[in-house]
Amino acid sequence: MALDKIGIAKRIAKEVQDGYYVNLGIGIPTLVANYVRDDIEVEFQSENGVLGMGPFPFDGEEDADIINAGKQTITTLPGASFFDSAMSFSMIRGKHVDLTILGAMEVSENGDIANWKIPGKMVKGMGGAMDLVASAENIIVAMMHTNKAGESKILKRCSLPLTGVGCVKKIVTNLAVLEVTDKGFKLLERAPGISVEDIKKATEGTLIIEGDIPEMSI
Amino acid sequence: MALDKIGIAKRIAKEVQDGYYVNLGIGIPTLVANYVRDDIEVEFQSENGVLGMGPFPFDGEEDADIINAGKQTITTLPGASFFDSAMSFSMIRGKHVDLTILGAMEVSENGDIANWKIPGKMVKGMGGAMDLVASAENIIVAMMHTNKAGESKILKRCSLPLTGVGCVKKIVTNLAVLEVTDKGFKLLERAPGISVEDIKKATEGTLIIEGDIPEMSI
Amino acid sequence: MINKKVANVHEALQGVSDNMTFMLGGFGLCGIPENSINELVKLNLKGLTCISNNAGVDDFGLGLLLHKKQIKKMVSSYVGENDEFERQMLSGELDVELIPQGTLAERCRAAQAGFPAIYTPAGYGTEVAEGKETREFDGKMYVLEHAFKADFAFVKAWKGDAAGNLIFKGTARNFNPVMCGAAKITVAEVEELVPVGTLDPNQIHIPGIFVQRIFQGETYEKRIEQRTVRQRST
Amino acid sequence: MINKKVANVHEALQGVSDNMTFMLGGFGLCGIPENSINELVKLNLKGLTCISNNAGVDDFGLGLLLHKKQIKKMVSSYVGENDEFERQMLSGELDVELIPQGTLAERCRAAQAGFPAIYTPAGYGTEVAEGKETREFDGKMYVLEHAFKADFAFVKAWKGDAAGNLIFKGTARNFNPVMCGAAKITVAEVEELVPVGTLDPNQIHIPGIFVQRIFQGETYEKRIEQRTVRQRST
Repeated sequence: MALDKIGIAKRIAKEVQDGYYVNLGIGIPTLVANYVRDDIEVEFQSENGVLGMGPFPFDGEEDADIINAGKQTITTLPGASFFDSAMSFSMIRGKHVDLTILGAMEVSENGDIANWKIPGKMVKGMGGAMDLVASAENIIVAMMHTNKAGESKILKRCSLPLTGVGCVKKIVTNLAVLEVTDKGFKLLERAPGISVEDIKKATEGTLIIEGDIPEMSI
Repeated sequence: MALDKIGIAKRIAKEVQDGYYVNLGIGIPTLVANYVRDDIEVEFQSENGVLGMGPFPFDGEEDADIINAGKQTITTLPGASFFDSAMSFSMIRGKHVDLTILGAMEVSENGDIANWKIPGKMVKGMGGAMDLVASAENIIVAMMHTNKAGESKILKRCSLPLTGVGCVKKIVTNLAVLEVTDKGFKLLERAPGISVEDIKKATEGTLIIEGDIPEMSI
Repeated sequence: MINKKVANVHEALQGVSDNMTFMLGGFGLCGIPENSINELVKLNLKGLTCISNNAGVDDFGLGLLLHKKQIKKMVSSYVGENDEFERQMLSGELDVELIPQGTLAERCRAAQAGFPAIYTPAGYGTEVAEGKETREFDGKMYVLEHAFKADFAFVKAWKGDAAGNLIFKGTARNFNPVMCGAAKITVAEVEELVPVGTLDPNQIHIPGIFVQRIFQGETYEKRIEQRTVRQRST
Repeated sequence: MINKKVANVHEALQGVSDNMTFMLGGFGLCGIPENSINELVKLNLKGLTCISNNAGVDDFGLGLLLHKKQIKKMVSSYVGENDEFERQMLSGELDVELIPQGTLAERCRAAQAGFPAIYTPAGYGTEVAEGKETREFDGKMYVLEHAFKADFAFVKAWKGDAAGNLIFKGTARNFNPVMCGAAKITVAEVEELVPVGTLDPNQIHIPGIFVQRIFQGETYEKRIEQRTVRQRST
């Protein structure tokens, strides 16, 4: 069965390692924080100016001055810090953030990503995504494998305006875990109950299948 | 009689206007703070990271962590702030400092200044002087008109390595107040008891003398 | 101490006029200069260019200026959450320049710090870099982005004093500090104006030299855009 | 919370070796990483390149490394107050690159913030700009200066916690914050290591993400270079 958003978040959470500073994008990535192993130390950075984010506040304890990049009220953990936007992007551009997890509308087999604009229809803007993808050495994309019409979002070439070029290394979708390689998308894992054939059908870009493809453990 | 260092400082102090942020160099410029009119509001910035410097501390109240750019122990006044070197030079480079007062070994008639190096002999370094002169719109140079051998330091062209080009606007020496103009050094004022002839003799650069030259009031 | 205190928002906004370029602090609705924005609405200036990370929501923040069609151009990184904005943008009434958030921050800081331009990797290979100079350093490509030029910067701080010193709270800091001193005139509104000398000189986020006018805002709604909470376990 | 605490200066300096490039915070003797410098002397490393605004005095700070001829090259803005330094420099034993103080600060910050290079007006038309690219923006000339590359940054803070968060005191802040995260490994020594959670998140000068190792220094001499006082009027 294809993963739901929580399933994707759970699978990505396994990529988070001890000692990582992690930037989580809006949407599925935000959920990842809930599923990181609790025997490792991780700090979450949000580009609006906070390091050491904690869970959402208890009802009645929200503070309008303490939010994440998704404009959600948050809390901070001991050791947290607040800073301005220039310093926040110093952390990002300066490669101090170890892992960036963000959503995408499309990803292409050379690692391009598109997630900020649908010409003529929707233009929300790139926010911090262009800075993140241009500088992060370790980017995981969380996304649905296909759009609502069933068309693949894992492509030979992106059709939408790009957010960054050649930057995506790993993709976790509702169907699979993929690695971006020189030769195309290498299939690493299948979602539980999803066949290689299912993934082939849902993938427009070049898919590399070598040997047995294990099922994800979540 | 030629001015002494305190006389030069007193004359320069008259150039300081209400509401000015002022950066004082090492040496004579540091003395200027003592003679600024007390009916105006001025804040002194030091490039090592303090705005709102006060007088030297009382004996026994020195703090090794609170110094000026000359490494002297200082105090701060109410409203003062400390900041890092990047922010300090943001103030300077960003033209937020209104007036820069610094010493010089040589000044030339096109406004060049040399004050950081005597090849083969002395190389103390430029410290913040190159940043200051490259960005300040209002620079006053405090200096002796001649060196110990009696040679002019107010020149057609500087002979020493430059600190900045075409940046000096006004010079106060032990003999005169000079303005740097397109045509040369315009003599504005004479030190008390110093004749125009004295100044001519001590000036190698082009000296412009128009009408009666008033004596300084200090 | 050089006194930057003005009596109220009206006095603080002396000199604003049509067709000016403004910087406005805030991220979403967090840390926005509410009092200055409300005064700009009242003054009914037209043809404004606004540099601000976001564009408010339909009925708050910069959304109020958008509704009265006071804004000619927005320079932002993210403009979701605002239907009127989207309508004006897609219809072509509103000119919009979308730029990466880090680029936005650093183009402000460049103006504050006297840098003419910066090289950033953000946006290389995308339409954001179209028509811009690019350059390789150490095998990586960068885009040349220029310092902003603005007439006024409107920022909001938590506490401040008459010397113009500012302290921000939580993530309401965001773009506010980098906009201070990045325009010809910086107007700071604060929740609390404290006596000079009460702020610890070690703990001032923005020294007063970057601020030309400061006033205590009359009221702060501080609206929350996405109230998210967890339940107490019983 | 990611723990950056190490037991002592010995552990903090693991991995340093001959011919490395170091950044060292401080202005004059104010805010210098005394414990790290003393350990570098003890380790007797050779061929070092040191990026530091000043070079200490004859018998304190970087002067100690100079005396043992451990330093091959100094990158500084001001090197007065040090006879041995002047001797080594004039004799050619010591390679010295003098650069404007603001350029020094910003080349550190560029490394911290991921900028490859900056354009600064400082030094244009002087020998500092010789051989460097220059460029005009808006009628003014600028020099292209590159981000530093360093192996270790040694900084000294007033207070810090195991998360690596730092707070500086007075003008002992100076270059320390801009060097954090500007080298491959940043080692912070602090006068007081406080429990995590006791520093106000609003008042942290350098978030721990820029620091790899932190330790409490054993002793601080904090020598004053120019003791200047005024007399109490009686």
